[in-house]
Amino acid sequence: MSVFDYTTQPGFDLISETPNAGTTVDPKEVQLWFGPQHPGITGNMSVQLWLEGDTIKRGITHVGYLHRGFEKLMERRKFIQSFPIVCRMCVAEPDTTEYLLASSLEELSGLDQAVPEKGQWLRTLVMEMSRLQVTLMVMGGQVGTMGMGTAPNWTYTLRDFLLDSFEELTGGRVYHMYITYGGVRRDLTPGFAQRLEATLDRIEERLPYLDDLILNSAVFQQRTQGVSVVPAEWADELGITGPVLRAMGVARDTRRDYPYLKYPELDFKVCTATGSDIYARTQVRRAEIAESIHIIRQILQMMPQEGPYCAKLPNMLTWTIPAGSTYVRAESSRGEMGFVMVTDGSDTIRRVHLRGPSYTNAVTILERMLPGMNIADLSATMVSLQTCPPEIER
Amino acid sequence: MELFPKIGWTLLSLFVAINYGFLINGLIRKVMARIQGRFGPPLWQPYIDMGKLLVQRNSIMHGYMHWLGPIFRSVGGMGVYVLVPVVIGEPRLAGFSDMGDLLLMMYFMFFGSLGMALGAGDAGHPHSPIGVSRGLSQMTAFEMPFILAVVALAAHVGSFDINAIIATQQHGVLSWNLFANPFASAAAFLALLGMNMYAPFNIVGAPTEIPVGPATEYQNSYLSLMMIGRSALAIGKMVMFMDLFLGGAHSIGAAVVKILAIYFWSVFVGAVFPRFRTEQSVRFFLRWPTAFGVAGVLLTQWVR
Amino acid sequence: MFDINHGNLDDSPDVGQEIVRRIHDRFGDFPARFQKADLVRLDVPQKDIIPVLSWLRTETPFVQLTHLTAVDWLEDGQFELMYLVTAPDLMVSLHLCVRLDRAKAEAESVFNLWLQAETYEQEINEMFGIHFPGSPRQGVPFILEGWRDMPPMRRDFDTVAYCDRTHPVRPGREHQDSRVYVGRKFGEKGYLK
Amino acid sequence: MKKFDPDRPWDLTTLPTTMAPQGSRPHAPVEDQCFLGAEADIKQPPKLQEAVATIKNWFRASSLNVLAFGTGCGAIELRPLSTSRFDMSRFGIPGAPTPRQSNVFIISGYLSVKTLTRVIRCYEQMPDPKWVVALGSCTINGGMYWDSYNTIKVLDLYLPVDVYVSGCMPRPEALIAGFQYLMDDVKKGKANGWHHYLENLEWYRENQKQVITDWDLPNYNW
Repeated sequence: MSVFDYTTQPGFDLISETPNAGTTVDPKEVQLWFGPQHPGITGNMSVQLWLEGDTIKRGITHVGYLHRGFEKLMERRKFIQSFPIVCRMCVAEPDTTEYLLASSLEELSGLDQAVPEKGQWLRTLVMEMSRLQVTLMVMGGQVGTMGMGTAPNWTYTLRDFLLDSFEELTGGRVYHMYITYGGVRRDLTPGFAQRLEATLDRIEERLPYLDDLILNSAVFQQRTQGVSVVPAEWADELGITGPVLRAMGVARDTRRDYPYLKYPELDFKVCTATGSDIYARTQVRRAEIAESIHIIRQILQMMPQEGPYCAKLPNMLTWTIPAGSTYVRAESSRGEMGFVMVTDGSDTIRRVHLRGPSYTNAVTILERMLPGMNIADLSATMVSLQTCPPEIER
Repeated sequence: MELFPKIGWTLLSLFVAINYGFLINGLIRKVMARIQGRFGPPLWQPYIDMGKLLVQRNSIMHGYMHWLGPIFRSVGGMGVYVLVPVVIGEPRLAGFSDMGDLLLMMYFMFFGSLGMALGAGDAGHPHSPIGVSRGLSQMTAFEMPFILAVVALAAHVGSFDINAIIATQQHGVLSWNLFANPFASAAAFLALLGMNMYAPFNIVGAPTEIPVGPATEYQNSYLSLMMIGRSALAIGKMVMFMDLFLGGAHSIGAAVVKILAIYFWSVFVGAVFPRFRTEQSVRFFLRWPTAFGVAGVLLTQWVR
Repeated sequence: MFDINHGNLDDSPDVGQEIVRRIHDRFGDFPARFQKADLVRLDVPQKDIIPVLSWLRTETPFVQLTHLTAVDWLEDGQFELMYLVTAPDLMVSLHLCVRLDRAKAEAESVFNLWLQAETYEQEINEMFGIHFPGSPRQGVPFILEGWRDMPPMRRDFDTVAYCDRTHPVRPGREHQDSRVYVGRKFGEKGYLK
Repeated sequence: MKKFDPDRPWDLTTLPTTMAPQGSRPHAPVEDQCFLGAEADIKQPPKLQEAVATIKNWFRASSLNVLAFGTGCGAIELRPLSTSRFDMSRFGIPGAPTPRQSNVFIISGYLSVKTLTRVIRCYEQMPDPKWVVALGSCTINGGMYWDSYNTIKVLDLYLPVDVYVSGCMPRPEALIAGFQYLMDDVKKGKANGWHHYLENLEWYRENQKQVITDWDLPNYNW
């Protein structure tokens, strides 16, 4: 089969560029593309809208602007070569995908017990820092979509101090490539704990002001309470996880339900809120910032200072992994992220698939929430659902 | 004063006012940046922007009505400015305030926005009509308390003539309408938040919803004209508020300071709030500010 | 939730063992592999997959479809569909794997059971060319636009050849294919088939 | 329109020498619809013209509005760049929400074919003169996506690039440095990729149509 043509495939006649094709177009409706070139869109995606005045009648999500074919590329690369590209799957939060790749490969090669104690602690530290920085970014972005520039400027700067810590630990600001097979790539630098502690203090010091600007602001409350409610019965049907689920009052968290790394030894609570609207999701994120800071402080205290941080690795050029399949999961800032990993005994991955929470959030949930929504709330809704396009299309 | 020298002085005053508007614009960007923890652009950045807009090419035109929109807008702004007396007892800076009254000024304020709406509607981009409808509904809402406040002051004086209203405020600070009629002032200053279109009332050009709203399709030279019109309108409005509520100004220095103070009232409010949706801002203006305006009118009657 | 024959699933000490036993009782002896405390893999024949999934969805706590994806086993001439069904309250997942004939790549849709399967099936249809009759948006481009070649995630789609054909590269850039490079540098020892 | 004159490199309206063949099209249809600011046929003494061009270019370089279009993963560093840590508005580089009001297009990383269509559309809607800053290794030669079927490898085959910023991903400081190069080039009148694009529109179109299979864009997007 050299050239694949859709027209020969069954179901070709179902192709329609517009939903409800064949129905007559309402002359009152205006068609509007929200994105990809739009300051209010999250990343590079677009929502095609049919508007009547300010009210959205219906809409479809279009993704695929960021598709690089990671899953195909990783099938072509040796295992160790997959590590540099896997972190590009989710731009804002690269450590989760790094961990997922490392841990799924370790599990399939039967070496998951070989990861040293300190390596596990460092992995936990990096993952939690990563969650913290994304949650800070989203907190600011949430109110930024509603036209306030002050809070995003503050939170982005706080996040930037965290990125400095990442840079010190891993050498990279955004893409860390830190978690590798068997452990992590580098040890802590001397004095890292104190500097990270100072950054955490700085964040904590600014949090009350952020509360006043965001959660306690009367305008923000009016804008968000009761807006974009995700019905509770969608939770199971659509497989919702993360802050969107916890804003419904359901205390489910991958870190606690499917314990991994050092999370069982840490003391943290699962933050929930009620209402399932944008305000509730912001409340959950606000609580998670404090919780993440608490977790990072614990990690810094409980982490062993000495010891190896990476297991002895096989020769990366001749390394093969026996055939098998698995699914590993981790809690990202958006919800449960998982890797389906299939190997076939050769030196490359047979198939890898990233299961991300944005997949349902951005397409299934968003499209079903659009009818009746005010166009002013669309951007805020997308941020509150944390629709992250690079994770949807990979 | 003779007509032609008067025209000359008014044009000169308008030129200075537009420049002052540019500087205030630069200062606002700087102050906003400092509130947000940034360094901010240089004070003269609006001038550079203006120069750049004039030397860029325009690549598209949507018909003459579209082109006339910014002109209407600038004419509206300049019309407001030439009708307000800037410094008391200085005929060279009084403009044509003896020839028009508050009603004409409010006509010019409407005129600019309506002309802009007409022009923007021609652009053909969906963002423009959405922004226009948002802007007009919000404008209708904030005009309500503002008109009530103006009516309260005019009823107190018995005239819509702005010079007469200034004249009643020349008996010390407490005779300023800000203190003499606090209800009307509250209504008018809340309406000013909507007029200046800073958050929470910047729904018209909300970048994350309908990027720049009515002005979506406007390009370089159109934008520069709109910048000029906006400066003139802003200074005209501030001078009008100064004359109505802060007792006018006896010198240019006092005028500069009072204009700045009135302007920054809305800037500081805008720095700490997200924006309302259209129906929320309409509801806001029709609730407390309107009640204040009615109370202001009643207060005037009671004082009489 | 409550099964008359077996009692409540929540009470059993090992949910994975228990649910596999019930599936075996009800549908047949599918090979099962207990991989982790929270993951059981079941290889289900194609005719049984929809009954198993509907039973799981409607009568057990396995109510969430966590993901749906496909693997191309080119050597066997088969596709494999992997459904991960999760019981969020019991914290156990079932990995249900189905082999399809590669020549007649068609599978039944689970859109009626889970709304979100619509997107997964749309993507698999685009990326693998597996058709799900009855699922909405089959054949509607999801990620790719104007794609005229074979579905890119199939194993026989050669992405390097496609790039050479379609995307010009800057003069001077060499292809560093890992296998070729390792083979050149380390000889046959480093070159693994 | 004038041909490139090496004696007058300050003039933005003359042609640079880069990789595309020259003169495949005499001029793109700017003159038909250019409403204001067409300066082609104004007769002025060269000295004065040079001085005017210098002033114009200074204005252009000091106020660069960046189009808000995060085309790739480099977009995540644009927010830190515009917020308080690396405040780029102090150089007169604010963001612009629509293509009509922007001057600089930051291509923040790899371009998938689907995005390339939108990027071309937005680029052509921007008013002249306009500049393109390309971020990341993947815009230069494909980077780590050299074998990806869905991303283009060499950006300047499809769009005229004025400044490349290498790295994956480039730090905000690197982007600021790139902007300073761009400002210098604009001030000297050397950054005229936009004009090159108009001159060689057919060549660019040919390249673009090679990867965009279902071409449905108009001849030129106004």
